Amino acid sequence: MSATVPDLSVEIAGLTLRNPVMPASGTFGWGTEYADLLELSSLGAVVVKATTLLPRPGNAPPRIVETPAGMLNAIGLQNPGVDVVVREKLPPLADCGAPVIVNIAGETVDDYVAVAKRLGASPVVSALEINASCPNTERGGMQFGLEPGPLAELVSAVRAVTSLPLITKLSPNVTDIVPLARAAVEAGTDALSLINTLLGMAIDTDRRRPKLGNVTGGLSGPAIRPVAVRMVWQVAAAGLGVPLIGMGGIMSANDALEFILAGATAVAIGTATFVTPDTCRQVIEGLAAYCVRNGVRSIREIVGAAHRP
Amino acid sequence: MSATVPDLSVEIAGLTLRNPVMPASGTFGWGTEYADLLELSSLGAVVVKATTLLPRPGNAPPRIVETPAGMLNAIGLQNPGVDVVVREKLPPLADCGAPVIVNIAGETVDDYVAVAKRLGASPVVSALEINASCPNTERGGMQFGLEPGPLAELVSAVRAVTSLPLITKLSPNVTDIVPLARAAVEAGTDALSLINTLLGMAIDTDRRRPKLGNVTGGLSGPAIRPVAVRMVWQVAAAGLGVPLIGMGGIMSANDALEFILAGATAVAIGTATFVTPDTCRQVIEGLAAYCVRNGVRSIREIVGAAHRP
Amino acid sequence: MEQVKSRITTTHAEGADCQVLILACPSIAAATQPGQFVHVRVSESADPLLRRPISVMLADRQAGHIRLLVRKVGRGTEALARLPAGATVDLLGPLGNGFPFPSAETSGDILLVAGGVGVAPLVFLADTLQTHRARFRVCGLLGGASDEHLPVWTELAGRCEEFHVSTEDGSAGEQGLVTELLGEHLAQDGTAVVYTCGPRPMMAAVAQMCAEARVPCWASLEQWMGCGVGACLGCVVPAAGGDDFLRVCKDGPVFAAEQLAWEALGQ
Amino acid sequence: MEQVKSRITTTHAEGADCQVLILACPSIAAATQPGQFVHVRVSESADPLLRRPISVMLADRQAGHIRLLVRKVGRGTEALARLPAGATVDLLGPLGNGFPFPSAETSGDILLVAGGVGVAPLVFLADTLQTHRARFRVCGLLGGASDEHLPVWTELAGRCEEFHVSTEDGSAGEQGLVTELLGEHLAQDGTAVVYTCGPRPMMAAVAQMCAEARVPCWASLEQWMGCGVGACLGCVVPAAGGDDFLRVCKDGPVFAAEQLAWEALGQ
Ligand SMILES: Cc1cc2nc3c(=O)[nH]c(=O)nc-3n(C[C@H](O)[C@H](O)[C@H](O)COP(=O)(O)OP(=O)(O)OC[C@H]3O[C@@H](n4cnc5c(N)ncnc54)[C@H](O)[C@@H]3O)c2cc1C
Ligand SMILES: Cc1cc2nc3c(=O)[nH]c(=O)nc-3n(C[C@H](O)[C@H](O)[C@H](O)COP(=O)(O)OP(=O)(O)OC[C@H]3O[C@@H](n4cnc5c(N)ncnc54)[C@H](O)[C@@H]3O)c2cc1C
Ligand SMILES: Cc1cc2nc3c(=O)[nH]c(=O)nc-3n(C[C@H](O)[C@H](O)[C@H](O)COP(=O)(O)O)c2cc1C
Ligand SMILES: Cc1cc2nc3c(=O)[nH]c(=O)nc-3n(C[C@H](O)[C@H](O)[C@H](O)COP(=O)(O)O)c2cc1C
Ligand code: FES
Ligand code: FES
Repeated sequence: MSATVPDLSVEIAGLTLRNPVMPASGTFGWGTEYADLLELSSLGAVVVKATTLLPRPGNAPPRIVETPAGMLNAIGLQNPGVDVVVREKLPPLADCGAPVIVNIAGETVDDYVAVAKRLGASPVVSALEINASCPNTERGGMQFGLEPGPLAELVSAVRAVTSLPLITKLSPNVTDIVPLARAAVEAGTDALSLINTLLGMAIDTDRRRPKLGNVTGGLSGPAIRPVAVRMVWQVAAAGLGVPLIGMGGIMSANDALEFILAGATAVAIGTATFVTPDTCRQVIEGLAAYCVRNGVRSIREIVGAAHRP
Repeated sequence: MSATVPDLSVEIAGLTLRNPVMPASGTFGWGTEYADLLELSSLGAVVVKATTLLPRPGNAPPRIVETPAGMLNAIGLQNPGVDVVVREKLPPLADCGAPVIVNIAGETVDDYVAVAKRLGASPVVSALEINASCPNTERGGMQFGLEPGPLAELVSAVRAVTSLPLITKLSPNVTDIVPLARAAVEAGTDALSLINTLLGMAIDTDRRRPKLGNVTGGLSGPAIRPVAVRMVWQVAAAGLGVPLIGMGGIMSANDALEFILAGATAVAIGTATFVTPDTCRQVIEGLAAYCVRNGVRSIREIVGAAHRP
Repeated sequence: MEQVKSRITTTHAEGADCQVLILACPSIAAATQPGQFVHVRVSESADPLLRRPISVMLADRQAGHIRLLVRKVGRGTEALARLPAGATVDLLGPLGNGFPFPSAETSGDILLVAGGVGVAPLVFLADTLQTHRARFRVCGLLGGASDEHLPVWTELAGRCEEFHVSTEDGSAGEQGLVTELLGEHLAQDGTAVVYTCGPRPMMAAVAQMCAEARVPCWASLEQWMGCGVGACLGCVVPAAGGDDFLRVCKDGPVFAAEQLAWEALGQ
Repeated sequence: MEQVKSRITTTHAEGADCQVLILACPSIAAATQPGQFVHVRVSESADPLLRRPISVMLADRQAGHIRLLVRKVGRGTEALARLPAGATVDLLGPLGNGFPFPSAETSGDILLVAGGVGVAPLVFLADTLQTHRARFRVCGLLGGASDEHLPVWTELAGRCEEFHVSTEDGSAGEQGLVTELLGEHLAQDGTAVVYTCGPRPMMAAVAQMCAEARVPCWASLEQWMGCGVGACLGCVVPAAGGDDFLRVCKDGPVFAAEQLAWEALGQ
């Protein structure tokens, strides 16, 4: 067997990524926090935290609770606002060697539009990811992610003001994800990210109160992987013609392969980075090894392969 | 402190239960499988498997996959049909010393109605639990659990033909569980069970095929507990006036207390029984110990206590 | 059936990828029949969550011990194999139906056809057949990939009147598959009954050869399990003729070959 | 900051519910400052999932060791405390800001006020102050529920010029709270700065007493953590004045008392 290096490159929303592995928004800070432990230029892309128009302090603590094979978070979109993001947070990524994707959130369509416009002016930004799915603020985007109508309106409005590649991140807290995915595609999104966190909560039985300051939070980590794989599978089966970025509980290359085989062109790593900071690197290496082992020349060959009988 | 024995009894749908702990349908067979390991008369109730009008062979294997802190199942409502259930499966429970709750499922409203009628004639049955939420058959009930209209129609129809206490078990695979809970209550259910399993899947990366014979399956176990607690919390907050039976990932008395504090009057133990067959007993003892430790005289005092600031 | 905490008295590596554990659990040792299994908790955490079924390889009723042969194929079996002597293991058992014994009138050869770690329940069966011996001979056939993949073969050999080994690479015994050894044996007359345990494709071949030779065949199946006690219907395999299913944990793990729809069993 | 696999060279129980671990990790030992912590993986399974932050109690740069004092309060700390010598632990560190050293001109008393396991980072601080000593005296005050809840007190005592203990039940030192010892000390003049680590209510009281006495106070905070490196914003505590938040893992764990909204900190 020849030891040809497999081709891991993929295209998402018109961007060519060196490999299909990126961090998940909100788990990788502003991209620099993990730079000691992970070479940014080795990543398919760098995805930074949700950015809103005005600064947001975020929710009252506690913001994190561990749960079985997962965690709840209720950060509440803490961020310094798009002006500071553009001025201070993005410039250090200018030469990071990977495309930079900025996750955007807001309370109204106008908020998103304003953020998208401001980010469009930054040379550092390669793509926008619309966060239509944050469960952790009263009006932080999830309302847009629950019904096709409002979602389409949001995506169209952002689409109208940006020529950047546009990714829409969907909420899993819905009865059927396919109509939402379809609405986003029809409104002009170039790619879909799925999934954001599942809405959950935990109760402190001694204090008899919710553990999180925000009462509910978003469940992430390995616990949710079966739900995430199922949603990627469903959206892939609908054949909407845009690439999918799969995420939710990926800890290893094998987990990432479940998403790719289910139909994801790329994957994102969230909670796993907290546990093992170089998970992205391990996944990239593991995908390459899988390809070599199985004679797969390009990772693109196996996207959605589990749908073929 | 006086060592008064705390009162664990609760009322659900007009039944008085010795304590608020019962097995979850489908994880306790026909009630006799675990009789060597667990005294049935010590349970709040015995809940048996889903019963359909005609015998059902169930889905092709593999039917079970382990996932992080959880499992997927796709049993597919295998059962011998209501006639055999009434003739062979229920009589051994006649003197088990606990109320017997039978879970019912079907493809059409008429199916459910026919099963409910037949079971109403059995002296062994104390209550019916409408399974409007099985994710594992093409037409096994979940379609009823996803929209308030069809759910109300189903519950009303069953309500019309039975005077047995009626519990409706809801699916968590919905955008908002509250309208479904409300629809079931308005249609005459006496209590609500929440939650059934989350729809999930897993892929075998060697074979590049779904691991389950049925492709998708229902996710249960500790992984889903935060989602289940959140749904109980939401329904309790809606104040619909019927008792809730909480379930989803309960492994210990502390887990059960999360549900009770969130608003569940009783709890059911599913997957945990596979791991530790006497989990129900351990939970009952643990609840009693919690009450003693905290000066709670009746468990009913703390139902929903986490809602009080 | 009981749930007990059992102490590991000894543990040692065996062959390329197996471990033999001896566990102190008098009540289970006293009750277990050949072909039955224990359902083992492999961690105290929620991950991995489910118990793992492992056949009892030998039960020493006097000493109150059972012996397990564990092949390391994943996290659960690796965790079990790593446990030191003195550690405690939570067992549920004995479970399943076990092998039916040959009737008192059986004469001729009783063939035990094992593949790899499938040898475990057949060691126990051979051991019991020794004490019940009447007019039959016990003959063991064991196959594996190489001499490193014939765990505890001496335990089986020592309990059989006749014993043959095959390896795919020829590093021990005949080169080839164990089914070739079986073919030779069936070609001579005198096989009364076959008991088999091993990989599914091997057992499917054994079942078919026995059907053709009109020799009764009992196979011990594996399937991923939830409860282990017949309650969850998770561990089924397709029954022959029709679309019914049989529970490996309760109706099995031992089935008469003709009970099963071998063509639908898959890997 | 590095992620390293580190071997436990020794481990021993300490007091009622603590364990002291010595870990071989030369690079972390060389880099860690007093008040910094390591983020420790407590299992290889997904449950428990997250790392646990533990302060470095001492770093021996020559030997390439660090010492941790672990109080068993839940599954993670219990798992850590159970690990035998020779086992490997996955560490991420050093993390956090550490205690600022008193300036060269500082004169008077430097007070270290510790509650229970909060003694750990103060031992390291005292150790370092020994080598930097100028015109100040180091004075340790340690409180606990009973004499069984004063882990490694000799380690602190041996590094202070003056040392006092209080216990709630009077089984060692003065009966009462450590804040009473602090009160006595502040009543005399001459306290230059206070460093404190312990339960939140204790630190809140210390902070308030220092504010009243106009003595600078540095407190080492705890909060449940995700990343430990400042990326997830999960570990925040409310900042003084306004509705901003500070990250314990990156902006802290050591804060000037006046940076924090103590009244909003809760338990
Ligand atoms: C009755 C019985 C008796 C047995 N006796 C023995 C014995 O004596 N000795 C022995 O070593 N083993 C025995 N086994 C097999 C043993 O139970 C398994 O090897 C063990 O459960 C594997 O657990 P693990 O955590 O090590 O592997 P896992 O990590 O759980 O799995 C190993 C492999 O199996 C795959 N897998 C997991 N779930 C499924 C599924 N639902 N469908 C298909 N593939 C799946 C995984 O993807 C992985 O590749 C017996 C099994 C049964 C049913
Ligand atoms: C910077 C820093 C330094 C530390 N240094 C040390 C040290 O040197 N030695 C030491 O022993 N400990 C130290 N700790 C504390 C230590 O990290 C915790 O005790 C440990 O993480 C507990 O883990 P566990 O798995 O044992 O307990 P768990 O089982 O996780 O939890 C124990 C208790 O805390 C509760 N809890 C869990 N999550 C939350 C939440 N989000 N909000 C409120 N309550 C919650 C649980 O319900 C439970 O009652 C330090 C903490 C920090 C932040
Ligand atoms: C602490 C934390 C913060 C997050 N913040 C954001 C965010 O700002 N924007 C967003 O779209 N998703 C956010 N997410 C969701 C993740 O990007 C990801 O969709 C989710 O965690 C599932 O992946 P995982 O299981 O690998 O973590 C956050 C998740 C976590 C755990
Ligand atoms: C193997 C298995 C079979 C099940 N069968 C049924 C069923 O027949 N009817 C039903 O209403 N729920 C069924 N359920 C769902 C459980 O009753 C319960 O709602 C769910 O598993 C969540 O609880 P748990 O996490 O404690 O298992 C089944 C669950 C499992 C794991
Ligand atoms: S494992 Fe539950 S029925 Fe066999
Ligand atoms: S733990 Fe992630 S920011 Fe502090």
